[in-house]
This record gives sequence, C-alpha cells and structure tokens, in this order.
Amino acid sequence: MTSDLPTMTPVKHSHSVVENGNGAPWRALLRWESALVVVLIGALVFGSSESPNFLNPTNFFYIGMNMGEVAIMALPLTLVIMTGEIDLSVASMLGLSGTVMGYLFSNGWSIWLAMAAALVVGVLGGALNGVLVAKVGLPSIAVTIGTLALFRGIAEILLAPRTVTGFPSSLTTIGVVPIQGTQIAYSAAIFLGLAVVAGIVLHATPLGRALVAIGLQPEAAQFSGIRVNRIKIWLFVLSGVVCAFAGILLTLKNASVSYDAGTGLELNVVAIVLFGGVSIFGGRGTVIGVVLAVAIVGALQQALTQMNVQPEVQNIVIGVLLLISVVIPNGGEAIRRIRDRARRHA
Amino acid sequence: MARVDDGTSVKGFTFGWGYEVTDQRSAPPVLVLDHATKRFGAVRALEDGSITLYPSEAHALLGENGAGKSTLVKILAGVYGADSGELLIGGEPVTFNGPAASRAAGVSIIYQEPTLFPDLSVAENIFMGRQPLGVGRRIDRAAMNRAATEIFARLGVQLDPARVARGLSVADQQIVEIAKALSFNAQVLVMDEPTAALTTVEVGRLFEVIRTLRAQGAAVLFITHRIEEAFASCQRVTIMRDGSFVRTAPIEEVTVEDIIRSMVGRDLDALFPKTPAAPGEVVLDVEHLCRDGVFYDISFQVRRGEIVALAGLVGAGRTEVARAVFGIDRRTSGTVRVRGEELPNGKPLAAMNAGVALVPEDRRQQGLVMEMSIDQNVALASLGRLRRFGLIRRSRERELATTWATRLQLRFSRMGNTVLTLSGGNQQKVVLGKWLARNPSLLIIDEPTRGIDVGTKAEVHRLLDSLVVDGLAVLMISSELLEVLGMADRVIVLREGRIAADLTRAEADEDSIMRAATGQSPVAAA
Amino acid sequence: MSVITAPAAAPTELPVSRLESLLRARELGIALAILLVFGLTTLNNHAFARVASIQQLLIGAALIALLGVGETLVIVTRNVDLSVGSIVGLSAYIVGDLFKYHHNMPVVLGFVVAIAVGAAIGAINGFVTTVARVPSLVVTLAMLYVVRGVDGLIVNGKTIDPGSIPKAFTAVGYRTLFGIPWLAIIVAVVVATAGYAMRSFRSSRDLYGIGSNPDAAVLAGIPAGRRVFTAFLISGSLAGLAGALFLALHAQIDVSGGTGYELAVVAAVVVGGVAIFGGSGTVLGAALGAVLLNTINQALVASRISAFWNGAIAGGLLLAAIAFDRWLSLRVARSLQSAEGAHRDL
Amino acid sequence: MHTARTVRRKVTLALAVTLVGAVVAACSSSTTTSPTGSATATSAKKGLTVYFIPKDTQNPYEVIADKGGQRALQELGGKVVVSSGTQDTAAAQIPSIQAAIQAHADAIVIAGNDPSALCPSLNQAATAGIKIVAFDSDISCGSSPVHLFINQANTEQIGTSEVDLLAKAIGSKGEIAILSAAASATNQNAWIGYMKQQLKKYPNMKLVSTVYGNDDPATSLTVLQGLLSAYPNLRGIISPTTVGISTAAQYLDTHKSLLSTLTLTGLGLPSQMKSYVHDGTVKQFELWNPDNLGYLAGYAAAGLASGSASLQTGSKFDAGKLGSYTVLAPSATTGPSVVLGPPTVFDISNIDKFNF
Repeated sequence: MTSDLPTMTPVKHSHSVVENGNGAPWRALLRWESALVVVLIGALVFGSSESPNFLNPTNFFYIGMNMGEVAIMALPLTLVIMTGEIDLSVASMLGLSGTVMGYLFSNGWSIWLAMAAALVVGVLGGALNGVLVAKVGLPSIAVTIGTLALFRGIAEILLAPRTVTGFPSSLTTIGVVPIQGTQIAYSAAIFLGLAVVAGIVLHATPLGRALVAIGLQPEAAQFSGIRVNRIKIWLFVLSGVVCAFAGILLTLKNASVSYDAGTGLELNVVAIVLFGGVSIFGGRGTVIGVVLAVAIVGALQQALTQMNVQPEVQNIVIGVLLLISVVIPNGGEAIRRIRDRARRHA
Repeated sequence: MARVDDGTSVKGFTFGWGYEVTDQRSAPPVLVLDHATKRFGAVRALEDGSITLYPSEAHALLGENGAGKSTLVKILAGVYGADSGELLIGGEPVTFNGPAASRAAGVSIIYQEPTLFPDLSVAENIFMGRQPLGVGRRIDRAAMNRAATEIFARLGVQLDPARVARGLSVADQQIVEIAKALSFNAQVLVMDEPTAALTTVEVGRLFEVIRTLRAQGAAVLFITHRIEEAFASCQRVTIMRDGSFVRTAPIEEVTVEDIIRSMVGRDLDALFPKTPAAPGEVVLDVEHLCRDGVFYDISFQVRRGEIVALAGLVGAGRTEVARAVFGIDRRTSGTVRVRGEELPNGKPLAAMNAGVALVPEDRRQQGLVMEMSIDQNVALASLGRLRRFGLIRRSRERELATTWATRLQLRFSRMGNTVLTLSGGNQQKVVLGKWLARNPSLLIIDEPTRGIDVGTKAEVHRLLDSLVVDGLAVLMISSELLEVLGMADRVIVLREGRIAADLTRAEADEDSIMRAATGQSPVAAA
Repeated sequence: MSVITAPAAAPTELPVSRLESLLRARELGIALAILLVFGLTTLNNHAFARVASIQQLLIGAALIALLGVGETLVIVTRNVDLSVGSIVGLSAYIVGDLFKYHHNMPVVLGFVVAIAVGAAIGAINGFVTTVARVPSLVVTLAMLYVVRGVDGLIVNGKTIDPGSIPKAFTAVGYRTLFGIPWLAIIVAVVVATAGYAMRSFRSSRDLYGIGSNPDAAVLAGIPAGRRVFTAFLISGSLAGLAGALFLALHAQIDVSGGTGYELAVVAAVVVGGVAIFGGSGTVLGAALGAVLLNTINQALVASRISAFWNGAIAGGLLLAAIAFDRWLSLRVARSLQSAEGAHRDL
Repeated sequence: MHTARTVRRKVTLALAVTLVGAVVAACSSSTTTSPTGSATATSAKKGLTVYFIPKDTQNPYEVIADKGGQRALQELGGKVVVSSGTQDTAAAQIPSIQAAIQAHADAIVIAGNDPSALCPSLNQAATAGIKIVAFDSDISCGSSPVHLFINQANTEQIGTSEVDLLAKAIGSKGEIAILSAAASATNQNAWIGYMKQQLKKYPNMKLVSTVYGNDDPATSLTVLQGLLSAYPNLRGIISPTTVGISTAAQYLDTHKSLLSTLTLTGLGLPSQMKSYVHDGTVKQFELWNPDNLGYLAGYAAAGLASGSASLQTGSKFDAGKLGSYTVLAPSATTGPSVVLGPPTVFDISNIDKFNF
C-alpha cells in the first residue's frame, strides 16, 4: 500500500506467494531475440518467394520510409516500459507537435523556429506525463490515456479544420528520398542511429542498469540510491521530445499536416515494443529485439501489400504475432504449473 | 467450509466437536506431519518437517529464523505441496491442492505477515468466500458484521467491522487475521508468530483465546520467538533447527537453556563471537528525529567501533527510524548528522555518499533485484565508480563482485546466475557485499539474519564483529533477543514510536528489554 | 504492506465514517458534476433541458456505459479489456448481415447472436489471460487487432443499409417508455443488476479480493483463474450486446463500427472512480462516468462552443479525476494515521 | 470521445478547385466543347495492368467505383488490382503505390487521402513510366507528376445546388446547419465554402453552425443531437457525406415529430437512403454514379497508358458506354481534368432505379 510504484500485474504478485520465479530471464530473452531473427528471415524468404524483386534495395528504402516514425517512437517507449510504466500518448504527441509546427509555420514563423517550438511542446507534454506519474504518483496507463485525449484535443483546437501545406520542399524531400547514394530512408537512418544510442544506454550504462532495476524491483532500486522518480520523469520527457521529433519528420514526409495526423498509432507502437520481447511488467527486454520487431512488421507489411493480400490480414498477422510473443515465453511456465498441480492431486 | 455456509452457525460460533477431551494423550492425534521436505531450486527450505498435534493441546513450535517453521506452516496451509513426506489428518493421509483444501480439512492459519484485502471491509476480510448469506444467496452484511463483532468480543477488542482494512495498524491487522482463523471453527489452529506485533495485554488476551479453543477440543500450533510464551501457554514443545526436526517434549520437562541449546545447536557464547568494543568518535548523531504518526523525538548516537541495537516490538518504529535516517522516508523534524555533516531530508544518495549503508529488512523486495545476476547486484550501489566514458566496465564489475564473493565466502555456482538461485544466507551475503563494496563508515543493518541457516548466521555475526573491530559503526535492528543480547554494545528499546530505554550491554537482558518494549511488568511468569 | 504504526487496541470510529463518506461522495460527486454541466448549459440554452435533449443525453451515453459495466468487472481484478471496441464492430456487423439475408429472423435472435459472438471472444481473452498467465493488456490489445481484422474480412467493403434491418429491431434504438428511451432502460437494468451483484454475491466480491490483494486471494482459496475468466466472459458478452444496440441505434453498420471505443470506455471507467489497479470502484460510478463525458460532449455543441474542444476537455477531466482519487486516498490514509497517532497518545 | 479514432471519409469530393470551377462554368462544363487541340482516338492496348488505390479497402462508395473500373478494363482486355490500407491515411496508401511500381503496373488510379503527402511516391511511379490518374479526391502535386483528374462533378455546382435544394424545401428562410465529415477533410471544407457563398443569395437563410461527425455514426449522432438542442428552431440540415446524411435520416425517421419543421438533404448513396425517401423522411438528395466514375477513370488510365489519350487540353478520349470525354484546361490549383457530368438528384420518383 505504501508503494507509490504500482505494478500492473496480479501474476507477478501471486508468484511471490506461490513460486519465486524461474531460471535466468536473460536466457529466455536470448531465445526470444533469436526467435525474432528466424521470423525475420522467414518474412524475407516469404516476401521474395512471392515477388522476385522483393529483396531489391528499393524495397528496403520503402520499408524504412514506411516504418520510420513508428519505429522512432518505439525506442523511448521501450525505455519507459522497461521501468514498468507505459506511455499511450505517443501518437497524440506526434500529432500535436506536427500541428504546432504547421500552425506556427502557417502563421508566418520560420520553419526552423516552428520545429523548435514543436520540440519544446514535446518536452512540456512529456514533463506533464512524468510529473503526474512520478511526483503525484498516478498510474501511468491512466495518465497517458488522459494526455492521449488532451494532446489530440489541443491539436484539434489549434488546427482543425485546416490542413497546413506548403512546407519548404528542400526539407520535405528528406521524408521521401533516400540518403544520397544509398537506399536508406532518412527516418530509417535516424531510427538506427537512435537505436544504437538507446541500446548502449540501456545495456551498458549505469542509467540503463538503473532502468532494469527499477523495472524489476522498484523498492530495491530506491534502496540502492537510484533516484527512481527523477529517472521516470526524464524518461517521459524523452518520450515526449522524441515523439515530437517523429511528428516533425511525419509532417515533412507528408509535406502537410492536419490535427489528426497519426491518430491511433499508439497501439501499433506498443504492439511493436511488446512484440520485440519487452515485458509489459518492466525489467526485461532488449533494444535489438525491438529493432528486429520493427524490421519484421515492416517486411511483412511490404510483402503482404505487394502480394495484394487484403490489408485486414495484416492486422490479424500483427495481432497473432503479438499474442505468440507473450504466450510462448509464458507457455513453458504454464505447462510446469499444470504439471505441478497434477502432481499434487496425484 | 460447508459447515459455515449458512450464516447461522457463523453467528453462533459453536466451537467444539461434541466430545469432551481431558487428556490429549489418550485421544488419537488430530494432525501428523512426517518427514516433509521442500526445496526451492538451490534453497532447501525444509529437510525433515515432522510434528504431531493432539486434540486440546497447545503446541509450541520453536526454532530460529530459517529453521523451516514458516515453510512447514505453508505446507500445512496447502500453499506449498511437500516434495516428500506424509501428512495425516485425523489418521487419514491427505494432500492439499490449495489453501481451500487445507481449510476444508479443518486447518486454519494465522500468518506472520497479515494478508488482508485493503479495499474490503474488516468483516469481509474475515469471511471472504464464506460471507453469511441471506435470501437468494445474497450476502447478509448485517449478519456478517454481527458475526465479526462477536469474534472481536471473544478476543476482547473493539474494531468496527464495517470499516475498510486499508489503514489498519499492524496490530489491528493481526487481530483481524486471528478473527479470520477463529471464524473457521478449525480443529487445528496454526499461529505463525501471532504475538510479534502485540502488546502484552493483547498477548495475554490471545492466551485466553487459546485456552478456550483447547477447552473446545481444538489443537493449537503456536509459533513464536519469545520462548517464555511457550512456557506461558503451551503443553508440549517441538524444536526445529536448520530445516530439520530436533525434538518434541512436554513443556514441563525442558528449561529455557535446553530449548536454546537445541535451537542453536551449541551454547550461546559459542554462537556470538563478541570482541569487547572500543568505541571511537561519534559517526551517527540523531537528534529529536520525528515522523508524524510513526515515531517521535528519537535521539541517539552511534560511535566508531560499536554496535548499537534498536530493539522493540514489531511496529514499534525501529525499521521506520532506520528508513528515515537513510532518507527513504522523509522526516517531519529533527536532524541526522553523519560525522558532523547533516544529511538532507529524504535523499538516500546523499546518505550513501556520506558513508551510510543500509541493509534492509526485506531482502527480496528491498535488498536485492532478485532477477538480476549476482555480480550486477553486488555492483548496483557502486556503478558510479565502475564507469569509463559513461559505460559500465563489465570486467571491473566482475572483479568487484568476485573480490567480495571471496571475502564473504559466498557459495554460488556462476556469477551470471540470478540471486534467486542462492540460499537465504548467501543472498544476505550479496547484500552485505553490495554495501561493504562502498566501504561505508556507518552500516545500518535491519534483521541481519532473518531467514538464514544457522551456519551462515554465525558467519554473518563473525563478519559484523570483525567489521566493528576495524572501526565500522553499526546500527542493528533485530527481533531476535538472543542476537541483540549477543551482538549489541548498547540497546535502544523503542515502544510505540518512542525511546523506552537506552541500555548498556551490562544492563541489557531478556527481562529488561521486554519490560521496556512492552511497558509492562515481565511476561514470563504465568 | 501497510503503514506500520504502533499497536492500537481499539481504533476510533472517526476515520471510518470519514472514509466511507468520502468514498460515497465519489458517485455523488460525479452525479453533481453531471448536474452542474447540465445546469450551466441549460442556463445559456434552455433547449438543453427539453425532454428530447435529455433523452439524447441518455441515448448518447448508453453504449459506453454498457461497455463500462464489463470493463469495470475486468479492471477491478487488475486486468483490462481493450478488445471491446472491436467486439462491438464485429457483433454488430454479423447481426446486421444476418438480418440482411434473413429479414424475418426474430429480433431476439439478433441479440442472442450478438451476445454469443461477444462471449466467444471474451472467452478467448479470459482463457489466454488466465491459463497462459499472459498480461491481459497485451492479450486484449492483440485481440483488438485480430477481431478488427476478421471484421474487415467479413465486411469487405459492404455496408448494412437501414432498409435491411427490421423496424422491430431498430425500434429498440429509439422507442421510449414513459419518455425514457428503451436503450437507456436496457443499460440501466444491466447496470442495476451488475451493481447489485457486485455488492451482494460472494463470487463478485472475489473479484474485488483478487484485485485488492492477489496474494491474499490465493491464501483465501479464491479460484482467481475462474473468476477472472468469468469477468472477461461477461465483458465480452456485454460488448456483444452493445454491438446489437449499436446496430439498433444507427440502423447501419460498416467496418468502422466501435472503432476507438476501448480507450473511451477505460476513460469513462476511470473518471467513474474505478481504480485502474483493481480492488475498488463500482459499476454505477463507471456508468455515471460515461454519462458525464457524453453530457460534456453534447453540452459543448449545445452551448455553441466549437466541438473541437471535446477532446481536450475530456482529457483534462480524466486527469483531474484520477488526480482527485489520489488526493482522496492520501487524505484518507492521513486521517486514519493521525487518528492512530491520537489514539496512541491517549 | 475523440480518442484513438480512425477518421474516415466516405464520400469525399474533389479538392478545392475554384478556378477550374469557373473555367468549367465558363465552357458550360459539357463534354462537347469545341476542341482546341485534337487527339485521334486509337483503341487501347490489351493486357494492361491498372492499380486502383482507393482511400481504403472498406470504403463502400469506392468499392462501387473500383467495380466500375474493373468493368472498364475487362472491356479493354486488361486487369485491375485494387490495393490500399484499412485506414484513410496517406501512410496506408504509399505501400500500395510502391507495390504498383514493383509490379511494373501501367497506370495508377488513386483517390488521395492527402493532397500532397502522396506526390513524392507518385513521382517515383511516374518516373517508372506509370501513368497517374486521380479520382474522387484530387492530389495537388504541381507539375510533377503530371496526372489526369477525373472530377466526379463540378465542386461549385454541387455546393450551390445543395443550398438551392434546401432553399426550395424550406421556402428560403430559417436557421440551417451543416453536418460534415472530418474537420480535416479538405474537400468538404472547400465545398462548405461554396455553400456559404451561395447562401448570400438567400438573406433569410442563416447558417448557424457546422458540426463534424467524422463519418462515424456514433459521433455524427452525438453532434446532431447537440445541434438539435442548441438550435430548437432549426429548419434545415445539409449533410454532404453518406454517413452523416444516413445517420441524420435515421434520427429523423425515429423522431418523426421533427419532420414537420426540419428538412434534411445532402449527398447519399441511394441504396442507403431508399427506405428514408420512401417513408418521406428525406425528400431529395444528390449524388453521381460512382460506378460510372470508376468506369471513366479506368478508360482514362487505359487510354493514357496506351497513348490513345493525352493530357493535352481539348484532347478527346473514348470512355466506352459513356461516350467520349474532353480534357479540360489545367488551372492554378488543378492539372488537366475531365468532369464526369452533373450529379443526379434522387427523389421518390427515381430512387428505385439505382442499385448503388
């Protein structure tokens, strides 16, 4: 009751009574990443079997271009979920930053100032989430559902019913042409760059270790002098500003923005992170897993579209992959539990 | 459970099974547990759990922390299935596939830590799953509250059955637990340290209840730390050590000394290797420390090279004082100085940098990140010093962990394994290593040997002693009188959030401490 | 587990009564908020108080309130059901399709089918969550995709036109009884029944127990798995019913039916005072939460404020609601604590 | 609630094309304008592949249009691939464009979810030699890629005629309101602009409010209800979107008392509106034949792909059963375009003749 860091799971609790966990989690994780690699290869093979030129560089440019913003938003969310919290306001923040940028630009601001302002909005929005979660001690899922509505609502007040266009083409092109002499989309390159940073931070720095500790055992982290609340606030700020950045990229890619840009993407982002093997309870997950998840979803989407499979199937595929990604790691334990019960009955 | 399904019998509380029992030996045993074992991975929690309970007897189960009592209780409760061994109830072999089964067999448990539903009413906590029903299987709240009130009356306490459990004091929670157990009309009632949080008055009342229960033919298994309570309330005593059954004897055939000897397996002085202390300058200086509603006006000092123990009942505020000193909780008023430097309020990191280390009471939740590897746990508080270019140097991390693992004779298979795979004792060593790695000047250690086997226990005590000799200042919190008496140079006794006594090693003994802790005349005589 | 204070033999009555009054104040508070919004709106536009408008307020809130009942059952057990929106869409379309091809199908059968569809999906949610011990957030998120995908495959660009739905069925959507819309009556009956059950039956009290303290629930021998499964089953069934009512109300359905309801429902439930981490909250509160949000939506239009403000206001309100809950519980804890303190000093 | 909803636009008309409107009005928007240039109508190649990319695969209006396109290509011995996402976003359409490129399609017929977001991708398609045709909702990419826009009807004409229809019904006086789709639907907004312009001609008619139902029945209902309580003496509602008009119709149908004072008109699918027209809930509404729209787009695409049609102003091309069409001159906001023809006004007399 004194814990101001509520955990999302009844399971975790009942474990502490009945069982005390099992084996080294990182082994399970390794298994998960390798499973993802297999799935990715499968997706590529599948794709190229369906269309001969699936594996040509243009396609990879397409994939990068199509996944860019979602992928970028997935990185800070990964860190947030590592600490056992969640941020459902990512897509609304993306829309809000784009809206602010477009609003100011259409009111005669210089494009650069407009972008800067959008990033500032990201910082403020993230700070709002962070303070409400870490300082006031509200459950992040409720808070960010609230800000999900709030951010989108503000965007609507600012821009609806207008659509802003006419951004300088020098900038808008980066959304849709590959980097000079390569077939890599800018957003993809940015994502990979951020992913490397996120990976290093999460897996090799004291901060990353702190995140894991917070996710696994918030109290123990606090007792080890880790400033749990402060870290959480900054994580939400990070999430806010990165999503704002993604919003700018999306606006440039579309060369236009309306208040409802990116509506509903939050669930896709969450799905990708979880599919990447990050535990919704925090403490477990790797950045490489998330990167692989992005690649798989992107490749499958591309393959299915080029095979002209109904887009609904893509939703089903994502959903099923997501289910599998959580059922498999728990499957072994479920079986053990059932066996255990059986033995007790015997 | 069917027995109490209709509200009426709950209201009536008709204890007893229709037969009068005068001498329990003549009747067949109501419960027999024979050579039960239980392991968790590397941890062998119970080697040989054996106990026999007769109707109408109060039976004390004694043993140090980690002797396996709680595991045995959980097996009786049906929470754990024993790996091997046999359980007979009324002569019939049984296997419990869950708490419900055990309860249905007439066994009911009062757990060490209260397990209440904070959002539900007190009465509902008592009758969860068996709420008295009225017309149309609708819960009859009035009847439920009446029933609860009646049980409280039997216990001689007043508690509003309609209030929610959230916010109840530990003692009140304990009372609700007892009431819950009583409400089952169990033929076997297991009390796992029910008195830990109770004042003597309440303890006395509890003994009354136990007598009533016996008169009605129930068997009571009474687990306690306070040996004198066994003499006060029980007919027979069973002693466990290191997960195994040692002996069972009629209470009148044993003395406190016998019991202690068989509990610890050797004589007292052999257990606590205490080098006479040479206290140096003041390291920790606490003045008028206060946290509203928890503790008030706490002032004391801890010097270089001495162990100061905080004693008192559970809930007296010992752990809370430690938390406030370390900065986990904010203090309302008062000052904390470490070597003259005042610590900022509510900043653990600042306390750590000032040379304070805290080995918390709850190892699993607060001391360790259970699913992290051994070396990562050891390094967790020292990461700042393991950095190069902002990155953790795994080699240095390993090195650090290995150093302390060897210095503390940690028994482990692989550094990369999670601490989950370690036994309680070795887990505690990891926590100690984690803090000693920062070479602190003040070590606050809360329940140093809770849930640790006797062997490791002695190691820990030796370690503490040597550290103190090397000039460390130690503030120790312990519920184990033996430990307090054996290790402490000074004993500060808290009662209900205030300092009740400040005793030197010479003044301190079981009697003086208990008297101060309870604010009453000694309990033992009964 | 609790705020440890020194022993107190006989706690005073004081904190109890205050606590309960505060808790009771919760439903009351929302009701007052509704009246306040209603009153203010009426002041500036008397038409808002006409019978017709009031009927519209009820009809508009009915579906979310109905979904809120099921969601409350689930959230009280520390789980969440994000699949309700998709269930509404699927069940509504299936029923519509049936009517299209069997115009004379008995109306009752329409409802039965819808509920059956919902129940089936709810069963899947419950099964995976409890047996595989997978976090319900992930399971139901995945099901949100899968069900919506299946819906799309079935709909495949078709719409059910008003003409093909029997008047007897759509009548449920608009007929009134003594001026009260049937839709509202049906939902009210469900709310009342559920509210009564949640208070009065052992099995439903178990739900609170599971959410309040999972460990204790295990020790108390509560069949947590079965109960949670049932909660999901009911939530699914009610979502199915909501689907049928959606069809009755709108007399048309395409693939988009019920999109985005999941977060709207969670928002309403949280505004209604149901703790997102389980253990407390009432069905009535959730329903009132839905009514409040809908009243605000319509009040904005009625008071001629741009509808663009809806989102922002709803979001702000949600944040305010959870912040209020937090403040409440802190205040209660403090009052109890000081009471203990006072007692100790006696 | 406005959280996480997919904004959908069912019937969405051409992007604001003010000047083209003027131009068309000037040249009386007939299909038989005197040609300035001329193109000899050779017959289309066989075996063409045309990608139809609707706003989304579930949009009933466009499903009908796509069918028309398929029929056109069948007649020409080619094939149509329909590809799009489940959401009305440019992001969901881009993969389909890419797929068309990968599949070396001959032409793309697209209903843009976004005026400009698609241009870069379409450019890549154009450079890959794919002919671009826009229908239902134009894209504005300036000069690259050049494309032909199949305008379902002249925007100004629709805007004005909607107002005229309503004016006739309510005796040119009283408060009226507009129930639109998404607030961000550019074409709806452009088109509401024309309504406001036309309303100047009716001094006694007052547009009191414009509300947005986001083409979601539930939202449409909520805002409609709000509208009715806010403006008790509302005389007319124009809803230029199928979901809006059918939601409103269903509400009026179930609250007949309102019918005495309130008139509803707008754009709707006859199939959806039939029952309401028959029971008198709705007197008149408009739409063109989406099947013909797709059919025309199909022929245009095939023509461009096989060189039998060109983007040259005044050039003609053959559109099967619809006869021959003339390419209209580009304007500041729109490239070359053809207009399907004036919309049909549906009422009790003709509603049963239509099956879309």
